[in-house]
Amino acid sequence: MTTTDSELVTTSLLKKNFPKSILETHCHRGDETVVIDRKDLLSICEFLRDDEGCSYEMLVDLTAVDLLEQNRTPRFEMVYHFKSLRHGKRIRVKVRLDEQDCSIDSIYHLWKAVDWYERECFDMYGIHFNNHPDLRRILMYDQFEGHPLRKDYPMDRQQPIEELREIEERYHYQRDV
Amino acid sequence: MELKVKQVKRVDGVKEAFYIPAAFGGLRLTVKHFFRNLFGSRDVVTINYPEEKRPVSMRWRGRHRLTRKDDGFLKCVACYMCETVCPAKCIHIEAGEHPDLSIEKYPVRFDIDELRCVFCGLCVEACPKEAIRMDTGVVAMAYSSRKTFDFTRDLLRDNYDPNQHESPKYGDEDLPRPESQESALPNSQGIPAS
Amino acid sequence: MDLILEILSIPLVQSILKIAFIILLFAMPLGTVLTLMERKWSAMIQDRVGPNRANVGNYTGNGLLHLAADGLKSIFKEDTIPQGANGFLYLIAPFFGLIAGVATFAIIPIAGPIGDFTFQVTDIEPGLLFIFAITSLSVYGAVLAGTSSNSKFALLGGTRASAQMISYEVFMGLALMGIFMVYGSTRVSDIVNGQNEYWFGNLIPMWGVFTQPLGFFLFFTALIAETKRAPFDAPEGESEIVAGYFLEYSGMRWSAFMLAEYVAVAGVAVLMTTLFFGGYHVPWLHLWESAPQWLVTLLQIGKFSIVTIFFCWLQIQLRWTLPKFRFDQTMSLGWKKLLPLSLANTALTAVVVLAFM
Amino acid sequence: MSLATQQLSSLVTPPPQGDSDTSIMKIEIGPSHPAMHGIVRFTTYLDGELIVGMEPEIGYLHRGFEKESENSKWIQVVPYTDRLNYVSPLLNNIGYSMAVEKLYGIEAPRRAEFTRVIMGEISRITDHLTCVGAASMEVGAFTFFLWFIKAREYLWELVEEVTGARLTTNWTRFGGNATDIPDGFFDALQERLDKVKDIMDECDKLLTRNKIFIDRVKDVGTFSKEDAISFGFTGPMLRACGVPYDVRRADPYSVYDEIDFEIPIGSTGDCFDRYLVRMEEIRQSISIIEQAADMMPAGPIMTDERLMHYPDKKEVYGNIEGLIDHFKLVMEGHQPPEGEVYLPTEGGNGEIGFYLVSDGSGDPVRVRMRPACFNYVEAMPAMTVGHYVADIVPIFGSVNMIGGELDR
Repeated sequence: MTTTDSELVTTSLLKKNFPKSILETHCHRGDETVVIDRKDLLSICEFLRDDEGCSYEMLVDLTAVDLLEQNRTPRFEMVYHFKSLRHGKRIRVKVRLDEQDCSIDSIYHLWKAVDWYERECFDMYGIHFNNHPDLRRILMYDQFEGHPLRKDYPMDRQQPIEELREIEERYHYQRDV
Repeated sequence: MELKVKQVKRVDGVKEAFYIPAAFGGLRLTVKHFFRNLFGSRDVVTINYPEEKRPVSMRWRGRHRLTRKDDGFLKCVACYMCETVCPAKCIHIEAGEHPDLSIEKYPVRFDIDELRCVFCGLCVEACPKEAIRMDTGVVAMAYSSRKTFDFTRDLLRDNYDPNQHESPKYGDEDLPRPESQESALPNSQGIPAS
Repeated sequence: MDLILEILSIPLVQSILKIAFIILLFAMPLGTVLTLMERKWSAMIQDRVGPNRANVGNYTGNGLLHLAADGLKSIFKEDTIPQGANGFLYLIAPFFGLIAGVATFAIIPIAGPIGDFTFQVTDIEPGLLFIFAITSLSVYGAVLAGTSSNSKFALLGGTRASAQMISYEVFMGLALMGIFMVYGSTRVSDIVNGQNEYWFGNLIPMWGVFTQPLGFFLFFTALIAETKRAPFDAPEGESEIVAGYFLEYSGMRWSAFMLAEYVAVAGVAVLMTTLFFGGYHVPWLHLWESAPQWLVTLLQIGKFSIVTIFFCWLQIQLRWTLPKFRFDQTMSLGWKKLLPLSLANTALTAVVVLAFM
Repeated sequence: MSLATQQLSSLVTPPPQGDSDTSIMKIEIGPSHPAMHGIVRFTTYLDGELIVGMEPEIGYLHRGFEKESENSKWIQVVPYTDRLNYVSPLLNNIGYSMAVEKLYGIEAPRRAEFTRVIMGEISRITDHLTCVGAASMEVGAFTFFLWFIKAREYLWELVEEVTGARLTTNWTRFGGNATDIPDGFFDALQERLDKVKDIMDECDKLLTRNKIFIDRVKDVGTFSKEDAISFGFTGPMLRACGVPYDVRRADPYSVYDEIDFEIPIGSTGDCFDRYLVRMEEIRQSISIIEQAADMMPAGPIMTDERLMHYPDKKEVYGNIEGLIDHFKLVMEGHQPPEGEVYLPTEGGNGEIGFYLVSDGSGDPVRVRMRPACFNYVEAMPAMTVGHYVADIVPIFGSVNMIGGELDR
C-alpha cells in the first residue's frame, strides 16, 4: 500500500495553501495524515470543509492520544478524522499539544457533531477547547476529579459519589459506612 | 462493484388513506396466528426453562472444567498461560512442586471466580496442554451465595453442581483410580499434601 | 316456603338479588377472567406461551392460578401515597371507573322475561341515557387520579384522558341516535324487542348491525376510545408517559384500575350485543313454537354470553393488532372524521325512517 | 446546561400550587423509562404537550472501554468489543480485528473474509430487527416486536452454532477467525433466512401499510441532508435522508466489493424513511448472505503469518519452535508494528471506526471506537423540538441508541 505524494491531493493542497503550518505528513497504511500547527487549526479546518478540492463535509471522529508512556513531548495529540462524501476521501489531521498548555481552539461552529466530541475529549483528557459554548463533562459526573483516559490516571482508582454510596450502603445493605 | 442505489417506496395508495382496510388486514393476520396457536401446531420458540432445556451447540462456552489424563492426574502444568491471557483476570493459579518426580509442576490452587469470568474462551485457546475446557454445557449458574461462585481446583469437575451437593466433596474418591500399585504414588492425584 | 316466595316477590329484594347475581356472577368474574385471558390470548397471537408459572404443588391449571396469585399479590402489596398527593382524592379515584363499569350492567337484560320476572336489574325509561350519564362519571376517575398524584406524567395522562373521554362521549351519543330512531325508544327492552323482528319474511333479523351498519362501527370505535384501550390508549401512553394517570398507584388501588378497564371491556361487549346483535334474542327461535320455556331461557343466556365473549375477544385482538394513535390524532380522528360521519348517519337515518316507517 | 436550555429553565415555574399559570413544564424522561431503551436521560421542556427544549444526558452506561482496552493486550480487547453494540456484537468484533490487521498490514484468508461477511450480515439483520421491532413496539405494535424477536432468535441460534455464544461471541482473531463454519450450516442458514423473510412479509403487510403506523412515523423527526452530514450521521440514519453513503461501498473492506447489493435510501429523512430503509437493508443483507454462501471458497480460516495466532496443538507438543511461539504470543501478546490506523466499517447503526495507535509493544497506546449513535443522540434536540411528547417515542426508536456503544 504505497501511495506517492502526488496522489495525496489534500496533503498537497494543504501544503500549497498553508506551507508554514504543516509540520509533518505521512500516509501509514493508506491513511492520509497531516500534522499541523495549533495556531492554524481553525483556518485549516475551514479550508478543508469549504475548499472545492477538499470538501470534507463530515467530521467522522475527534479524539486525543496521550503519549506519556512513550516519553514524547508534546504529550497530547489531538486527532481529527474527516470524510469527504463528494470525493470519497478521508484525512486525519493531528495537532500536538503540550501538557502545560493543553488548550486548542474549538471548531464547534464548523460541524455540528463537534460539540459533543469536544465535550467528551475534555471529559476524558482534560483538553480545554477555547470558545466552546458548553464545555462540561459528558460521560463522567460533574463531581469527578481528574480525567480518566490520561495515562497517569490509575486504572484501579475509584471515585464513587460519597453521598450516594452512603445511602446505598446504609439503606440497601444495612451497613454503616 | 458499482454503487447501486435503491429509493425506498413510501406507500401512499388509496388503501393506505383509510384506517379500516389496514385494521382488517391486520386482524386477519393476528387471527391466523391466534387460531394456529390455539388449535394447530404451536409455532412457539419459548422454552419452559427449568423443565425444558435448550440443546446448546457443541461449541457453547459454558462453565469451565479441568481435564485429566487417563490415570486421573490433572493435565494442568500450572504454566500461567490462562491466567495471563484472561481479560477479566478471574483465574488464579499457584504452582507447586510435586513429590512424584514424573510430575514436574502442578497447580496447588486453581481458582476461577465465575462471577468475574466473561466466558470469552481465550483461556481454552491459550492452554498448551488442553487442560482447561469450557464444554460442560452448563448454561446458567444460579447459586444463592457469592462464595459458591469461587470455583477451586477440585470443584472444576465435569458434573459438579453446588445446588445438588450440599457439602462438596474435596476428596479424590470419585476420580479414576490408577491402574497399578506402582503408579499409585502418594498423593498422585494432584492433591496437595496437607 | 311461602314466606320465601313472598319475600322473593318483593321488587326490592328481587332487585338486590339481581344486582348480586349480575355483579357477582357476571360482571366481576368476566372482568377478572379477562385480565388473564388478555395475557393468554395475546400470547397466542404473539407466538408465546403466556403465563403458566403460578402453581400449587405441581398444579398450574395452565395459568389459571395466576388469577389467585394476582389477587393475593395486590392485596398484600403496600398501598403507597406519593408525597404531595391530595390524599382523599387520590384514594377514592380508582373506584369511579369500577363503579361506572359495573353500573353499565344494571340495564342490560341477559335473557327474556318469564312472566313478571325480568333478567334485568331495572328497565328504566331513559335506558341508554343512563349509560351516557354513568360513563361520564368514569372520566372523574382518570382526571382525579391524574391530578391528585402529584406527578407530571400522571398529570399529562389525566389531561389526555379527560379530553379524550369527554370528546368521545359526544360521538358515542350521536352514533346511537340512529338506533333510537329506528327502534323508537331509548328503553333497552324496547330496543332489544325491536331487534326480534325480521325482514323479508323470516330471512334477516332486524338487528342493529343490519339496520345501522355505520352506527355500529362508529359506536364501537367510540366505546373503545371511551374505555381508553388500544389503539386509543394515549392516556395510558405506556411508552411515553409510562402509565399515564395511574402511574403512582400500587397494590389494590392499581388493581382497581385494571379491573375497571376489564369490566369496561365486558361492558362494551354487552352493550354491543344488546344494541347491535339482538340482545338475548336467538334468531329464528320463534319458528320453534313448542320450545319449552326453560330451554328458551337457557338458549338466550347462551347466545348472549357467546356474543359477549366474542366482543371481548375482538377487543383484545384489536389491541394486539393495531399500533396506537398519538394523542392529537385521536382527537382529530374524533372531531374531524367521526363527528361528521355520525351526524351524517343521524340525518340519513332520520330521512329513511321518515320515508319508510 | 447549554445556552438554549438555560434560557428555558428560567421559564420553568415552580410546581403549581392552586391555579398558577404554568407556561413551561420541565419533565425528566429517563434514565429509567420505558422508551429509553438504554439508559439515557432527556430533560424535556414542554409547553402543553409540545416539546420546546430538550437536553440529553448520557454516560449512565460508561464502563471505561477505552481505558480498559489500553490496559489490556490487543487480543484481550476482542471480548470487550462484544459489549459495545450488543445487538450486533459480531460487527464490532470484525471491525476491531480488521483494524488490527490493517495495523499489521496483513489480510485474512478469503474463506475467513467470506465467513465474516456472512456472520456480519446476520448480525446486521439482528440489529435491524431489534431496532424496528422495538420502535414498533413503542408505537403500540407489540405483536411485531415479538415476531421480530422470534426471527432474531432463529438467527442467534446460528450465531451460537458458529461462535459458541449468542451474544458474547468473541469470534474474530487477528488474521482470521476463531472457528470455521460447522457442517450443515448452510442448510440451516437457508431455512432460517426463509423464515425471516416470511416474518418480514407479514410485517410489511401489517405495519408498512397501516394508516395508524404511517400517521405516527410520517413527517416525524424529519432531518435534512445537510444537517445530517454536519451532525456526522452515518448508516441508516444518513441513508434515510437520501445520502447513499455506505462504508461497504464508499470504502470497501473485506470482500464486499465482490458482492452485488443495493443501498436503500430515503427521501425526507423522517422516521418512516428510517423504518423503510432498515427493512430494505434486512432484505439486502439476506441477499448478501446468499451470495456469499454461494461464493464461499475452501481454504484456511487463519493467516499463516507467524506470531499472529497460536500454533497448532501438534506443533506445540512436538516442536520447540511451536511451543516458544505459543508462550511468546500469550506472555507478550500480539505486537503490531508502530503506527496508527483508522478503519471504518459499516456497523448495525452506522459507521464503526476503530482508531488504533501502537508503539510496537504488546500494549495498545490508544483504542478508540467511533460510536455511531453518539451523533444521533446529540441531534435528538434538533429532531424532537417542535414535536409532541409522544413523538419522542418513534424518533428515539428510529435512532436505535445502544447504550453500550454510546457510552462505551
